[in-house]
Amino acid sequence: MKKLINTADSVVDDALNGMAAAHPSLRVRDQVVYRAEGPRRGKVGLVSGGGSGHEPLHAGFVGHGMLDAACPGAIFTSPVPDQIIDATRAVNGGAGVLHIVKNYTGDVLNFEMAAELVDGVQVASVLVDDDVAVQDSLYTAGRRGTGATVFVEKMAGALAEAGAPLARVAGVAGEVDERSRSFGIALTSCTTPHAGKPTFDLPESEVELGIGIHGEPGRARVPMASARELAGIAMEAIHGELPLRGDLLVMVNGMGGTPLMELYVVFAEVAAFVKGKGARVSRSLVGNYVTSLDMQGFSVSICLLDDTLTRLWDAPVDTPGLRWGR
Amino acid sequence: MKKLINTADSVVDDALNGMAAAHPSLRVRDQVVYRAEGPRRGKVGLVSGGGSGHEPLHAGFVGHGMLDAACPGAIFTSPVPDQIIDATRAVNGGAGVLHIVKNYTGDVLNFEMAAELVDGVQVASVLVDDDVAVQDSLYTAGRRGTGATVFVEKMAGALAEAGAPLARVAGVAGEVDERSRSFGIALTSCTTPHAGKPTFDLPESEVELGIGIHGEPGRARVPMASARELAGIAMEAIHGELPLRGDLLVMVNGMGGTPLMELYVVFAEVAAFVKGKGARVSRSLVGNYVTSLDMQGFSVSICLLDDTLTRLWDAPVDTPGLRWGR
Amino acid sequence: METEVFTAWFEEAARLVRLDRDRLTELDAAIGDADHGVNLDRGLTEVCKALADAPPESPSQVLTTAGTTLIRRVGGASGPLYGSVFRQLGKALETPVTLAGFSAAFEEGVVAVERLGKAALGDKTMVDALAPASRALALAVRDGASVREAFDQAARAAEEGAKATIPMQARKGRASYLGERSIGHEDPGAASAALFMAALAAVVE
Amino acid sequence: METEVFTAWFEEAARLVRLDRDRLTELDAAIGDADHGVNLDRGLTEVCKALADAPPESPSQVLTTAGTTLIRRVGGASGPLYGSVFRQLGKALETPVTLAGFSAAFEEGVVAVERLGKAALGDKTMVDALAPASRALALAVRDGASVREAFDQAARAAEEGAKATIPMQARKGRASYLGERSIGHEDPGAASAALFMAALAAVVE
Ligand SMILES: Nc1ncnc2c1ncn2[C@@H]1O[C@H](COP(=O)(O)OP(=O)(O)O)[C@@H](O)[C@H]1O
Ligand SMILES: Nc1ncnc2c1ncn2[C@@H]1O[C@H](COP(=O)(O)OP(=O)(O)O)[C@@H](O)[C@H]1O
Ligand SMILES: [Mg+2]
Ligand SMILES: [Mg+2]
Ligand SMILES: [Mg+2]
Ligand SMILES: [Mg+2]
Repeated sequence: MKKLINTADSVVDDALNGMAAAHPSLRVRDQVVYRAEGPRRGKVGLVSGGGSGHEPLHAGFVGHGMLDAACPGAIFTSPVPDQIIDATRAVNGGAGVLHIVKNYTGDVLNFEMAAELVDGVQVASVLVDDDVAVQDSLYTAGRRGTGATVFVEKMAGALAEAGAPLARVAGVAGEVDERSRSFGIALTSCTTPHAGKPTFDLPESEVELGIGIHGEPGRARVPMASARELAGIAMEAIHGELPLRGDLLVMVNGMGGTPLMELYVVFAEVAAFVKGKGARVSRSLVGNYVTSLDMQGFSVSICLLDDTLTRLWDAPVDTPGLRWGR
Repeated sequence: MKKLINTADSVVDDALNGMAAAHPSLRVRDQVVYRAEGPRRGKVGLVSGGGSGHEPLHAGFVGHGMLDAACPGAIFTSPVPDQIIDATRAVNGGAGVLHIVKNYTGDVLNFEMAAELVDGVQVASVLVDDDVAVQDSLYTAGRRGTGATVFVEKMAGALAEAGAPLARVAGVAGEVDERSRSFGIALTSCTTPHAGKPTFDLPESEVELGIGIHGEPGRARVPMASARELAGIAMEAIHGELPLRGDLLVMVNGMGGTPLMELYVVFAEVAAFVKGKGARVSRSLVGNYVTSLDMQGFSVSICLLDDTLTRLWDAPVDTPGLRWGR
Repeated sequence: METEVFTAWFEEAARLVRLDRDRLTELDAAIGDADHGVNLDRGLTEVCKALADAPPESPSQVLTTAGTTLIRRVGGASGPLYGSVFRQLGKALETPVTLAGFSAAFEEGVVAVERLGKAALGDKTMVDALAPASRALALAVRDGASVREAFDQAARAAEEGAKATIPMQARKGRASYLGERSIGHEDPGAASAALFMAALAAVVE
Repeated sequence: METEVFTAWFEEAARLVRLDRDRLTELDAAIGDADHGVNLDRGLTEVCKALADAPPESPSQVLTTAGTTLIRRVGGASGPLYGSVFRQLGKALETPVTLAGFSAAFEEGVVAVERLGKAALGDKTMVDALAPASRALALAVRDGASVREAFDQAARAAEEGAKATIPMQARKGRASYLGERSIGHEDPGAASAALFMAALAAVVE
């Protein structure tokens, strides 16, 4: 394994220092990333967080029109309650705080503990669970939170920025999650700095279907295929749970080690599939947004837009990872 | 080799279709990427281009405040004169066209031929040659054009958008190039779709110093080292040719297969080096901007800013690869 | 059982986890995200530091300090889960500590995890090692076994419980995403739970 | 020499380059960017298509069509460079084509590349294969050799010239970035130039 790091133990802090140095709009304190300008009186605060290794998620989405604070944990390990408590207190502008939590046991437990322990702040929380690779049943921890987290953070952020009350922001955040689904395919495993070798072995001839964003192996393995076939597999899986119709927000997300050129090749196939179903690509994102360290592969995330959600998506955003309108 | 492609022969066209599908602000015609709205009367047109495989460069920088057209060649192969001629004619708003050419024999020859053959359009051209890994001597083809291309395209684009005449735009473009230097380090080789295997072999224990953006091997090989040491090597190489002073624009660029987290780790070291030299990081970019397919590694590019260049950098830009201010 | 025994328990657990850190991480790589060994190693190092910095006065304090530190430093699923085992155990433990008292308090700790994680025996989690250990302790108490025998039996039960997770299909936590592909691998949390019980058996000898 | 011979030349060159495509690309991988074989293969396929679509009337037309097609379809350094060799050769070639006339025109083509690429003998480029070939042709003409002998000697000279680039340090093109590390590898463009000359020798037999 070759990585641009100093030590496996310092990588998260070193990267946070780099973010602080690169983005004057951010402040890093006690492993929490904040907007430099601090909370705005009367605005609902948005706090998210999760294991590191998914950059730009979450810290790269802190800024105007999106998050107020992000709590990065160790690599692939959810943050601890202390971070979440600090963040929740710090971003509270008096209108309460929304916790945006990806549906993983660790994230859920730590955010729940924090929500119980923080007092004097009104806290609501939304669970993101968009990954159709996992059946949502009694026999699993439920669908994982992956790409749709970007949609939820962006749209809830826009609504909070517009001054909506906590209940409304939480409600729309939940709605965005319900209207979104994702599916991911890996060409290679990621390698965590501590483990130093690939989390799973994947031969040159095969790909892993329905992978998570922590190097969890997927549900199945199939022979390597063309971009068209792989995009088709992902889209059928999504279409099966979320029949495509009307205006769509479509994200083709890179897992971290896949070049942009290949993501555009995939996007062309995804767009063709959408057209074939009589739906329409109304908004799109192509690039690395919810990554899994150096994994090669992609995920597709789709949200069924309506006028409100489209307006919220188009609203100005100014973060290191997502920026337009200002 | 596993890549998200359909065929090695179709990858460039497939990716262009994806770009067109993802970005309504772009039009793709005869392997040239244009702004959808077409040329603006009286505005100097900016045309760049080069081999594909460096995405988002160049096509990702077509849009308001930056390029008017980009000519993507085959992978790592400069475009042909026909593309450049079409682009030059199409973007001419009557004020002439600037060719932004990276200094490689192929790019230079094809742009030169195009400039000779296109008639009725006033053409100026700027050569980008910022890579300090190559000595600029009689015994080489001269310094390569790499990361500084982004700086030149952005600042010249802002000036053209502001209505400056061709001579002025070309002059400032040249100035930006003169005030910029870059250095790149690879942890792995890239793999071209046609070759199907790494362009060069690099053992787990070594890194390649002073690599180009086409998988050209570098000038030397050294044992793998910490992010601090590798950033130091790159910065010393740059500082040796461009003594760091005053306000700097600093880009830590990923080669395509390196996760953002690692780029931030490198940025922290680069920022510390800059501080140590008594200079200041005034503006920065961290991410994949001038890539080399799936290569793992980074390059640092630095430009000595002055008030004019800072204003041009801050001016609104709206392209798939770079966006702010609108 | 004196306060020192409980401090020694976590020092020994930290030592065993450090030794087995890579094995735990590899177990987690197979059906999770390859961080369990790293997480626990980090957490137990912090626990030992906390216990050294402010030596607790009572067994109960050792356990609540350990539990709180794990919650504050580990993160992930195992941080809150192990944290609540030890916090609950500490809360319920009365001084002087008798074997019967420990057994009853330990059962409360296990129940706390089951509640927090909504996990039951057979879900392929740490519960599959902790619950059998608790049961073994209770039986040992009933049979009037010595402290040493009791903890030996608890350690053996935890170890067997961990191994018994191999054929199970995970229904909780990250491994559940794998569905049937989770079968055939030992659960990392169950494996680390067995280390905790082994550490306890070691320090009472 | 008739028009058909020149059309056959490019068909044979296309065949040889296709056969050696991977070798050329590997030579380019060692000191360049691993695309030379792919570039020329693409270009010569287009040349053959162009020659088939609109069969030229004269040798000169075959060569200018080939040169123009290479410029329009190849890109990179080799597209314009090979393109100008053949375009210049075509411009200078008079019908009926005699060996002496071809030799003189070919020399003009080589000079065109040297000028465009600012490359001289010893810079480790295609010039190191093309110039010796041109010289061999001139000598053959002087010595009254047959067309067949002349092109055999030109092919041999090009092949030797290509091999002679191995110990050279590149001063032009991408390979020059490598400095001393360019020593020890055959220049891909010189290697492909040798294929062009071999193809010519083959079709006049
Ligand atoms: N719902 C749950 N109830 C009980 N134990 C659980 C639950 N979910 C996970 N675990 C335990 O946690 C272990 C994983 O811990 P760890 O890898 O540190 O956290 P994460 O899964 O967040 O990476 C599993 O092996 C399992 O024993
Ligand atoms: N300045 C030059 N003069 C003559 N020939 C050159 C020059 N630069 C490059 N070449 C030739 O071009 C070959 C490389 O061609 P190719 O790989 O197709 O283009 P690129 O280098 O743009 O990838 C080199 O091997 C060399 O023979
Ligand atoms: Mg984890
Ligand atoms: Mg090339
Ligand atoms: Mg884990
Ligand atoms: Mg080449």
